[in-house]
Amino acid sequence: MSNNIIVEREKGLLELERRIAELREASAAQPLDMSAEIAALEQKYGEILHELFGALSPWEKVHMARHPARPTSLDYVSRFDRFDELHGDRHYRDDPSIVGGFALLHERPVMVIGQQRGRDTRENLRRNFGMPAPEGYRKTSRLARLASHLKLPIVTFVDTKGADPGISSEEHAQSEAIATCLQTFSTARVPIVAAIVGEGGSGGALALAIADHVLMLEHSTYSVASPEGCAAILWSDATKAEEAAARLKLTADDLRRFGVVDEIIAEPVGGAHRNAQDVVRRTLDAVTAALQRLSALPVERLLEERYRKYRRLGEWQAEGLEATGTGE
Amino acid sequence: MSNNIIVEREKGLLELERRIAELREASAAQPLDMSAEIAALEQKYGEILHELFGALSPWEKVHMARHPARPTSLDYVSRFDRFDELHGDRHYRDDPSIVGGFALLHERPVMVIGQQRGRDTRENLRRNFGMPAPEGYRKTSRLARLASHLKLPIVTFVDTKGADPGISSEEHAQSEAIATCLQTFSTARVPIVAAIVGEGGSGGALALAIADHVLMLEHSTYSVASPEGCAAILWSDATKAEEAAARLKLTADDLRRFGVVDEIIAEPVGGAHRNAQDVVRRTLDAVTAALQRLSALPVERLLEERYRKYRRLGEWQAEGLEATGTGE
Amino acid sequence: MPEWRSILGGSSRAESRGEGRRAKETPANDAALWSKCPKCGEVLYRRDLAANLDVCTRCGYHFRMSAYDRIASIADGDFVEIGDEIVSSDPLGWSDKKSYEAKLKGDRERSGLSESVLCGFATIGGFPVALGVMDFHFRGGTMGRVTGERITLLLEEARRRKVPCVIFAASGGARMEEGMLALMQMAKTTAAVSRFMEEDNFFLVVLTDPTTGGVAASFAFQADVIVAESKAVVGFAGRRVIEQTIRQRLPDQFQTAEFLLEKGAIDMVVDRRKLKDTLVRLLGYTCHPEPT
Amino acid sequence: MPEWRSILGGSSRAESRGEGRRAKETPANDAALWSKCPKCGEVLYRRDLAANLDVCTRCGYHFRMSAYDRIASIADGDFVEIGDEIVSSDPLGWSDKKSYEAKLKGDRERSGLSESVLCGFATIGGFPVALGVMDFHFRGGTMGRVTGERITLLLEEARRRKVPCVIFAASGGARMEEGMLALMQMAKTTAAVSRFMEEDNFFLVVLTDPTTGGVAASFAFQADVIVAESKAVVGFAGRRVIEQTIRQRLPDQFQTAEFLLEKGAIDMVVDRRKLKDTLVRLLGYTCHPEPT
Ligand SMILES: [Zn+2]
Ligand SMILES: [Zn+2]
Repeated sequence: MSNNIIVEREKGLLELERRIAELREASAAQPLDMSAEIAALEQKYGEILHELFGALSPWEKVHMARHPARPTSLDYVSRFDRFDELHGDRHYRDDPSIVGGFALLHERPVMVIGQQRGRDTRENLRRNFGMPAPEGYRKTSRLARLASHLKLPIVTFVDTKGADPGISSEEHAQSEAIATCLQTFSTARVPIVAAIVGEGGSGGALALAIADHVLMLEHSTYSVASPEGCAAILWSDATKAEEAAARLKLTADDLRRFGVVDEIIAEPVGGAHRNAQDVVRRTLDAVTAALQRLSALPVERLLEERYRKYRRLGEWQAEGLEATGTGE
Repeated sequence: MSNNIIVEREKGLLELERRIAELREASAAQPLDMSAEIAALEQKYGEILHELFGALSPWEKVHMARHPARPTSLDYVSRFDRFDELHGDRHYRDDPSIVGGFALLHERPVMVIGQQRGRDTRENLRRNFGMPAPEGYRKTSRLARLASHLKLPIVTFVDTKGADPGISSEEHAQSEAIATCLQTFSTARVPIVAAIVGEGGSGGALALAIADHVLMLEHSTYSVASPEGCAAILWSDATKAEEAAARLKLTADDLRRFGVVDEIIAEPVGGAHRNAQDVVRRTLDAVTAALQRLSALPVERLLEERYRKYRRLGEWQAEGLEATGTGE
Repeated sequence: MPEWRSILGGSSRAESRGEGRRAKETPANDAALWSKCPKCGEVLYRRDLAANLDVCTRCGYHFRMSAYDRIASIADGDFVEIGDEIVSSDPLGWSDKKSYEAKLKGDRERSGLSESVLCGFATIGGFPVALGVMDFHFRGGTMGRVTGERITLLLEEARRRKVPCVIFAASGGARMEEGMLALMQMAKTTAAVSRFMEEDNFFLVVLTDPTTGGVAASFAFQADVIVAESKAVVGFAGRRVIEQTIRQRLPDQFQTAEFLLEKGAIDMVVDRRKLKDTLVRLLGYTCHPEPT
Repeated sequence: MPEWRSILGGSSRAESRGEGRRAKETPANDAALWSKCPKCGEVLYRRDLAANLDVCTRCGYHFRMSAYDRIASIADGDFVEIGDEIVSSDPLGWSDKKSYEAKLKGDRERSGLSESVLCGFATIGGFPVALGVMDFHFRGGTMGRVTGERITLLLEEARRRKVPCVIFAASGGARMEEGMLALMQMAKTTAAVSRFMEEDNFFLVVLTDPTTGGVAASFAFQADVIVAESKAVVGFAGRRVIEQTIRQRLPDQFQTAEFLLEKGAIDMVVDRRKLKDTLVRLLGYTCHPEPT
C-alpha cells in the first residue's frame, strides 16, 4: 500500500481505465460501432475523476505535490529547446539532487536550475530524494553567479521536501550554503523566474525560489515546514499533520493571496501527471512571458523591484496591527 | 643527525657558545676581571661564524630557509600590536597551516595571513608541515575578500614547502583553491604586502605572494619547485638537488634582479634566528613603510600598477629575443 | 519613519523592565533566589549568577541570556530602540486563533519583550553600532514577520548611518504559526544584509545557544565575522530530526560552537565573559582612524 | 601592437606545417604508417587515426593531439595567430646553457611549434573566439615566459574585441628551466583572466591530457565553464609525488576527468569526437541574439 492518499485513491480508477482501453482496442479491431459505450464510460470516468479530485483539501494537495508520477524538474527541462548540463560546486562534489545548466527556452538562452528527485528507489537514492546537500546549494550559487556574469536570465524549478538533514550536511555548513544561495539570488543582476512544481519544503526550497516572478502549480505546496514536521514541533504529534496542513496556508491560492506567489498554473483534474505535457507547456509559456516582461526592465529597476517585493512581505504599518503586505 | 646542513654546522659552535656563557657567569660571580678572555672568545666566535655562514651558497640558503629555529609567520604576527585570529573556510574545515586574522601593525589595522609550520613534530603534524590544503587556500581567499570588503590592507607571510600533495587535497580541487587565491589577490582593492620569510615553494607559496610590494629575507628562498623536486623532474635524480638549487635562481638577490622581489631584508650572519627580534622588527618596519606608500595611491592606480607589475614579468619586445622585464 | 525610544537609562545593567526579562531562569515564584546549573548541578545565588553574566561560577556553563541583560552586558550605556512599535498579530488566522495570540501575550508578559528580537542603536566600547539581539525566551527565538521586519529596519538604518551592525542570534528557526510569511523573512533579511554589505559595511554576528534553522540559514551565516559563544548549539537541522533520519544517537559535541570552529564554519568561539572585549577589538579594526 | 599572421589556409585539417606537427605519435622514421593504441593494443593506420581525431577507432582511447590538429578539428577555417613573434630564450642562463636551448630547438623542429601554446583568433561554429591551444609535445606543455605572455596577450586582445576566449590546456606545470619567471606566469595569466572576466566576457577551458601543476592552478581553473576530455588526467600534484607522500599506489581512476566530475571540480566530460559540437552549443548561449 502506498503512503500517498492520492495514489491510493487512483487505484479505483485503474479498472475503469483498463476497460476503456479494452473497448477502444476492440472497437478498432472489429467493424462494430462501440462509440456510444466508450463515450458513456468516459463520461462516467470523468465524473468519478471530478468526484475524487475536483476539490482537494490542503492535506490532499500535500500528497498530490508528492505524487510519484508528478512531473519533476527534468520533465520540464527536457521540454526546453536545448539543455547543456553543468556540474559541480568546484570544491567537493557534484550533488545529483540539483540539476542545472545552460538552456534555450523558446530561443532564449537561460540558466536553468532545479531540484531533482527520483522516480524509483534507485534514482531516489542517487538523488537523495531531491534533498540537496550543501554541495548542491553551492552548485546552485555558482550557476546563479555564472548566469549573472554572462547576463543569462535564471529559471528555477522547486521540488524538495527540504534541505538534506544528514550529518555531513551539518559538517559542511548547510546553513552557510543556503544563506549564500539566498544572497546570490537576491543580488543576481538578471531576471529570475521560479516555478514551484512539486513540494516546496522550507528554507531548502526558498534557496532556489527568490525570484522576480514566482509561479506555482495549482496543487503544489510551499510551506515553512512539512505538515508532519510542524505537527511534531507544535504538538509533539506527527499524526496531526493533516490539521497542520490546513493551518499552514500552504496552497497556491493562499500564497497568491499573501503575495508570496505571483501566478498560478492550473492543473487538470486529478493532477499535473494526468496531462503532463500540457502542464509543462503552459508552465514554460508562463516562464517565457514573465522573462519577456522582466527582460525589458533596466537592471537597476529590476533589482529595486525584487528588493521591494520581499521587503513588503510582512511589512507593518506603524499605526496599526494590520499587515500591509499580505496580498490583496 | 639532522638533515639540515646549517643545523649540522651550528653544532661546532655550541661548544664555543657554552664556554662563553660559562665565562660570563664566572665573571659575574667573582671579582676577577675576565673581560679580555671573553672578548677574545667572542671575537673568535665571530670569526668562525663568518667563516661558516658569511657567504651562503644557494643550497645552503635552502637549508637556512628550512632551519627549524627560523622565525615563522606567528613569530612575526606576535610582534604586531594586536592580533585577532579568524578561522575557517566557511565550508569544510579550519586548516591550521594557514593563520590569519585582523591585526594592528604600528597602529594600522590590517588583515594578516601567513603559512604556519610547526617547530616540533607534534605541531608539524597539526600544521601539516606548513603545507596548506584547499581549505587553507579557501580560508586565505575568504580573508582576502573580507579585507577588500572592509578596506583593510593585506599583509602575508610566506613560508611553505608547497601546497599539500595528499589525496584529499586533490579530491577537494587544490588547483581551483590556488587559482582562486591568485585571482582574489590580483583583484583585491586594498594594498598588499607579502614577505617571503622562509621557504617559498612553488604555486603553493605564490598563492599568498601576489602583492604590490614583495619583501624577501636575505636567506629565504623562493622557487618554481623545490631543488629536490626539480632534480627529480629534470634528471630523475633527487641527489642532484644542490645543482638544481644553483640553477633555479632562487635567492633573494636573483629574484630582486628579475623583478620578482622588491626589497630584501638583511639577516645577521648565521641567519634570522640568531637575532630574531631584530629581523622581525626590521621586517615589520619595512611592511609599514610599504603600506604607508601604497595607501597613498588611489585604488584604481594601485590595481593598475599591480597588473603592470606582473604583466611585465617575462614580457618580450617584439623585435628582439631579450626580455624587458628581468629586473628594475 | 521609525520612532526612537530609549529603553535603558544608565550604564549599569538595566533593571527598568521588571522581573519579566529574566523569564526562563526565574521560576513562577518570584521569591526564588537560586538557580541550579544544568551542567554541574551547582546551586547558584541568582545575584551572583547575574553578576557573572549568567555564566555558572563553577563550571562556566552559559545560561541562556535575556535580550535586556545581553544589551546591558554589551552596550556602553544608552540603547535607543527602533521598530518596537511593530508587534505581531496572527496573520494566518491560526485556526484556533486564541492559542497563538495567547502564546504571544504570555511570552510578552513573561519576557518583557514585544517580540523575539530587540533592535536599536548603541555604542560598544565607544564605537557606534546598530545592535540587534534575539531572545530565545520569546517563542524560542523564532523568526516571525515582526522579527524579520525589525532586523530589516535595523540593517537599512545602519546602512543609512554607515555604522557596523552587530546581531546576537538565538533562534529555533522560522515561526510555524506565521507560515510562509515567517519563511519569507529569510529572504527579506538576506536581501537587507546583501544591500548593507554591498557598501563595504561591517556585519558581525554572535551565535548564541541555540541558533538553528531559518535564522542560521539566512542573515546569521552571511556575516563578515561570525563569533559563537562557548558550547552554543548551532546548525541547520535540529538534532532530533537528524537522529530520526540516520537512526542513531549523535555525539554530544555535534553542532556545538567548538565543532563548527573545527569544521571551518565560524571564525571564533568566545566565552561570554570575554565577549564585550572581543567585540570592541573587532570593531576597532574597521572603525580605527588612519595612523598619522 | 601584435602582428597578425594566418597559419591555416583552408577549412580542412591543415597539412601546411609539415610532419613535425604530429611529433610524439610519429616515430623518428617518417615512413612509419602505423600507431599502436596504448590502451587496447590495436594497431591503427595513421590516416584512419587522424580522420578519427586521434581517437582509437577500437576502444576510444584519446591520443595526445598536436596544437595544429586541434585547431583544425575545432576552428571553422582560418586561424589568425598572434604572439608568434615571441619566442623563448634562456632567461636564467640555465648553467650548461646549451641543454635548455638545445631542447627548445629540438622541440621546435619536431613539433613545428615555436612554443608550448598557439594563440590566435578564429571562429567556432560561426562564433568569433580567441583561441589558445597548448601542446604537450612542446616541453611537456610546460608554461614558460612565452607561454604566459602569449596567453596574456590573447586574453587582453579578446577583452578588447569583446569575444569569448577558449583555451585548451595541456601541461606538466611550470617550466623548471625558466625558474621563478615561469612560476610568475601563473600570476600574470590569472590577472589577465580576472580582467577579462570582470567585464562579463565568457571564458571556457578544455582540459586535455594531462593538465597539472601551475597551469591547472592558475588560468585553467578560473574558467566560467570547464570541460575535460574523456580520461584526461587533471590535478595539481603529480601522481608520483602523491604516491611518494602517502606511500601507496593510487587507484587508476584517481585524477581522471571522470573522477573530477564526480568530485564537482569540472562541468562536463566530453568525448573528443563530440567536442566541437559541444563548444558550439556552449558558445551559442552567450552569443545568441535576443529572440524577436
Ligand atoms: Zn555549572
Ligand atoms: Zn584502443
